[in-house]
Amino acid sequence: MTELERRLRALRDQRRAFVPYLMGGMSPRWLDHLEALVAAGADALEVGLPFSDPMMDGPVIQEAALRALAAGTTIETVATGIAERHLPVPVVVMTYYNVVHHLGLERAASLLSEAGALGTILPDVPLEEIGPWKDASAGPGLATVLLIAPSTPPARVARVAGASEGFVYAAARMAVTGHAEGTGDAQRVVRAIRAVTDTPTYVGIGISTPAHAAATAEWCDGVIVGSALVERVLESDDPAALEHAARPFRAALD
Amino acid sequence: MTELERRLRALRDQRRAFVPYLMGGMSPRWLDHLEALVAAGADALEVGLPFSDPMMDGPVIQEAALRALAAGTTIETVATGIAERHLPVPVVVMTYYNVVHHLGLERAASLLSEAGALGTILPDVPLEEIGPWKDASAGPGLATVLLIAPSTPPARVARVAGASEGFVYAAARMAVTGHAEGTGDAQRVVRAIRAVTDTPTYVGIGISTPAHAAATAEWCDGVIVGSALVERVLESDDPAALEHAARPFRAALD
Amino acid sequence: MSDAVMGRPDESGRFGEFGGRFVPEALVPACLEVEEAFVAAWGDPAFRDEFQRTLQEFGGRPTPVTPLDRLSARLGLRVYAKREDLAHTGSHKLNNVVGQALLTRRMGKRRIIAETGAGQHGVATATAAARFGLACTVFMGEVDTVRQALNVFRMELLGATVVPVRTGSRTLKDAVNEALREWVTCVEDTHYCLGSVMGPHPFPWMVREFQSVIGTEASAQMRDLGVPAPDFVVACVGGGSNAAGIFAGFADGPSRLIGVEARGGSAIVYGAPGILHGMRSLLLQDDHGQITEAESISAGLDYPGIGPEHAYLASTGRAQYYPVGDEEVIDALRLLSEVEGIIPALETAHAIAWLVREAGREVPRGSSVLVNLSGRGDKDVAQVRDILRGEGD
Amino acid sequence: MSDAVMGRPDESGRFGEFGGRFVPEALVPACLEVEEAFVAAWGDPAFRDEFQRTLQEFGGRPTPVTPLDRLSARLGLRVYAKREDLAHTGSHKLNNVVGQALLTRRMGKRRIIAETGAGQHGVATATAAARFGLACTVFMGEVDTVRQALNVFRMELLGATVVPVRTGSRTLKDAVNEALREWVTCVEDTHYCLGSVMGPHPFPWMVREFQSVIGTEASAQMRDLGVPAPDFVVACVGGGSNAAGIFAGFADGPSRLIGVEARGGSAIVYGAPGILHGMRSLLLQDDHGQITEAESISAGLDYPGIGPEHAYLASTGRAQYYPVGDEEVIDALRLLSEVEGIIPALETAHAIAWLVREAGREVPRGSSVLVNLSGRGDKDVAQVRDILRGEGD
Ligand SMILES: Cc1ncc(COP(=O)(O)O)c(C=O)c1O
Ligand SMILES: Cc1ncc(COP(=O)(O)O)c(C=O)c1O
Repeated sequence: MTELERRLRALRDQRRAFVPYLMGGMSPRWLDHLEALVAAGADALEVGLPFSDPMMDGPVIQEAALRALAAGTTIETVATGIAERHLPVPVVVMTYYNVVHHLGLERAASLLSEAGALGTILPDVPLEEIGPWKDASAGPGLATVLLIAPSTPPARVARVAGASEGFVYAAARMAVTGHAEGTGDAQRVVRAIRAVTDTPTYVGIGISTPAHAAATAEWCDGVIVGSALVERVLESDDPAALEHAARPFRAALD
Repeated sequence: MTELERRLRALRDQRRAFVPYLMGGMSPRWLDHLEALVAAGADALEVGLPFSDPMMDGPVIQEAALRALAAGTTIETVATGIAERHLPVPVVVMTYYNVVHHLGLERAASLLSEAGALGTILPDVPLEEIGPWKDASAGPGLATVLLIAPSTPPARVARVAGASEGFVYAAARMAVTGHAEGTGDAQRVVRAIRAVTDTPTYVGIGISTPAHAAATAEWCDGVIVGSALVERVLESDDPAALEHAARPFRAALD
Repeated sequence: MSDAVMGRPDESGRFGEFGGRFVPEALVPACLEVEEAFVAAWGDPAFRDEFQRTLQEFGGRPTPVTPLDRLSARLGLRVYAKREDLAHTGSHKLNNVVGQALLTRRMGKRRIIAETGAGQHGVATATAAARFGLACTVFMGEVDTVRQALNVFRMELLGATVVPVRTGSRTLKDAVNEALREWVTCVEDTHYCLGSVMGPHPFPWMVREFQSVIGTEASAQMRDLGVPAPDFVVACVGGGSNAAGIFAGFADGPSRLIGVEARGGSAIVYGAPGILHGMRSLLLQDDHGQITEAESISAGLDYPGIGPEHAYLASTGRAQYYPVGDEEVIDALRLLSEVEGIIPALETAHAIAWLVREAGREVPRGSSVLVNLSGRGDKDVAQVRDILRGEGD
Repeated sequence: MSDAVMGRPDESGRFGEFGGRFVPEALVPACLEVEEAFVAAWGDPAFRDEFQRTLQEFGGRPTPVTPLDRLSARLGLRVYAKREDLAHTGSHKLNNVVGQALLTRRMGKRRIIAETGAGQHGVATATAAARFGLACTVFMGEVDTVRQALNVFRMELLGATVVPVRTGSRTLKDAVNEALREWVTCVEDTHYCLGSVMGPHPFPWMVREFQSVIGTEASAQMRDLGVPAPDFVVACVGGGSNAAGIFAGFADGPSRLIGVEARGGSAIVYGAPGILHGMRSLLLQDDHGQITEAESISAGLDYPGIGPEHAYLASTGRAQYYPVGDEEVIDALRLLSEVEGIIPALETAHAIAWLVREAGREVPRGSSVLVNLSGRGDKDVAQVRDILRGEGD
């Protein structure tokens, strides 16, 4: 079992996990923003590495990626940043395959692990293609988180959930990241996952309000909140404002 | 023999014929212009009836036709005009087939004849198609003048020249009406015509200066001068100016 | 005239009382030369072979016949389209110019001239000239050179010289006048490649013969489709070459032949007999025999006359001709685009428009109809857009 | 992989080390569904029949092979052109969209979406959608919707909705991203009709199979012309679908296969292995694995990647890939227009440009060469004019 999963299982016994997402390098103070999220009660952090062609992301996170790239963000700058801050909660890095592929899978996995990250999410790499990355991550002990979508058929849910490390990422809807109304198909997806694994199962994609997070957390182990918080950072560079925006999510989950 | 031919044969015994061309209706004073040409020594007048699509004419006579049409010129207005002036020299009307065809061949031939015209030239009607017009013209005694071109083969020259009434129109060059340098193929054409007929043979198309007219008249019975004089009228509405421009042609031929 | 409905014209080049050869004496020998060369060539299997082979290898023939199932369902008819839009350069115009370019070479001439309105015939002529290494000059009304600037450039790319015609109405009919004027000066080494079944004999006949490949193919294709004699054969008519080409394959059978003219250029309906551009035919003209300007949304139908054989077919009743208005035409263009994925030329859309209007009226439900899809609409897309946005003519 | 040089990819959708299926989990079932449906359809004679029949009746196939005698004389070669410019909508793109539209219907879906750069694939997709009564949405970079405004209108005429993409560089690669994002939300009733031999498995293979009609036809036609195995088979490469289509007919023989890329978009020469748009292939990218923008005079080659099978063919040496520059391309476009009467698409002109440059060098005098004339230049004429007048990019 990966370190990430161990920590998240332990967390499950205490409370519903609140996992905010932020794009690394999207603002000069992005590390302060991460700390603000911790201060607001984040149980883990999902940190994005920007990619030029983020095909699973909606307009908000695309914009964050553009800003990060324009500011010269690379896998190295992000790794250095999180390494320096010694963040007190698990960090999971989210990026697209080409970013780690270009550096070399082994090198990328070591780099992230050495920076203190405990897991990764590569949304454009499905089960069938994840082998090489998992292999590269095994040595440094990085968990490879896989997604399950509302369209994933039952037999496949078992295989993907079984292969997911750290937690299982249940996509709430057939959509890219961004705002959405309602809870989508999330409950059905989570039920299918729970039927085949007891790995912690977090729901993400389109969770945009504390109320929405609370309703979702009724039947899963945690929620991932991305665009709703990233949007705050796009609007204001003040970490206090982000903390203020994140707190209600924490509260809603407790 | 037509009246036109009788008169032109008689003329031949005296001098080289000078036959200026003017577009009927091209200026409000076009009848005065015709009289100015007579005053300048014209032996016969070629009077155009404007047609919208004058395919044998160059830019100068096209412009004259446009002005005439814009001024409301029709076959009737031209007929009325020349009838009123009782011009002292033979008048030959030049137009395109559609103008007389539309009115009706018989009616058109009578109209022109009654107005005093002695002949017609229809440059878009070759020998093979001239029959109906010749038939219509026979009653009123209108001569039908045919053209012979540098491209007309010898055997055909005989047939066309034989069918031409009044005079034979020898085209000096393979071109539409308008300015040109040199005497073109005129001499060869005239020689071919003379070999088969003794109908008076006039050369036209591109005769633009008195010197040019004089050189041409060395070996034919007369010259037709169109664009060079029409241009004068386009420039100035003063009949005296036209007379002044026409006189040198007369002088050059005597 | 020969016995067939669309046979050879008589000695004088007449179809009934229409046709003939009304050209300046200077051009008579050239017309005779063309006639003689064409008669010999058309009777020469080697020429026919090269003509066919060029149309196939270079021109993309045979063009298919496409059953238009979705349009048929809309109209309650069985509609088929002969796809001249798929011929090289985008319309039936290529058939004719390939024939005339080959003839030019056969006559030992090295240059062709042509008139063009919208530019389709000009582009086709420049294309054939390029392919056969002939020099090429195209006359185009100045108004049209502005309206169709891209086609001017296309001709230039193909190596042709485009001469803007600044006389008269500065459109197609003036371009014909100017081409004829030019031809007078250069008949020796130059052939005038007329673009439709018009002009002096032998052009109306010769162009129809070159275009009859459309009807010959279509007739065999309709037989294969189980409809050897469609109830209607419909084509748009400017000069009338695409119509003549497809009619030729069905004239001796029972199909009703329908020519569709632009309302503002309908020489059959609104014209009178007259002489223009070397032929006796029906022409739009005023009370004094002056030719009037045609007016149509489609440059290719903006011609005040019609080929003499059509005037004849109309006079005998073997073919019928109907006008359609600009609005119907735009609607038809949109309809065909949307339900069949074929954007037709504005000219072609006239034929469709008639069919749409007459489905269930002149054309009884259930009828089989072959439409000649004379050309593609790419050249017209900008114009149609402007019209639909209310910026159009 | 199967034994044939251009055979079926392996189970994971790989050609050697290239290909695969790198898509969000949400799209995996849809890709599997497409794969399954395609395998079944491609093995079903009824589907093959309808595919072939549609390409013939509607699309104008077979397109001819034209011997280019005058170009051959210029270059000292024997050059033949496979005339995809004569296919309906003006390029080879139709072959693929007809196949995918039929597959869409077979899968019981009612809508297709597509990306487009210059608009050729968008117009082709909108065309097939209209023909088969499918709803259609096309994603197009905002920059391209302005540059190619007429193609936007053309798609709209055909009943499609065009969505301007305002992300990233606002060109083709962003249109692909956006189409993929859209597909996630509507896989249930919508098929994503990808426009080249790229994307996740089975697209590179499926699109090549649909396009292989080019090579199959050309191979038979070259046999008839007495040149069963031309020394060279040359095609331009954007994503690589027209090249794959013609290579497929000659890959198992001795012909040298040549792909020609735009210098500014040459993923084979200047790219590195990477993952984009669902595939592992060669990609233009910076030191950090960020995809860089391709730059080319021709919108259709403005793509930073290349189909994975080409990356594979390059790696094995079975095909070679060369870049050409924009100036050579313009010169080649003019040359072909002037000496053969065929105005090629700017994309296609890349293939000609390479041939002109390498005649007597890489391509020995006397060689026989088959060029895939992937599309016609009408869409590019305005741009070429502006460039020649010095107003261009
Ligand atoms: C597509 C198309 N159809 C029809 C015509 C009209 O010519 P015709 O009546 O000679 O077929 C034209 C003329 O430009 C044309 O481009
Ligand atoms: C005419 C033409 N050729 C080639 C291409 C490049 O695509 P591919 O490499 O898939 O053939 C395009 C793309 O738009 C095109 O329009």
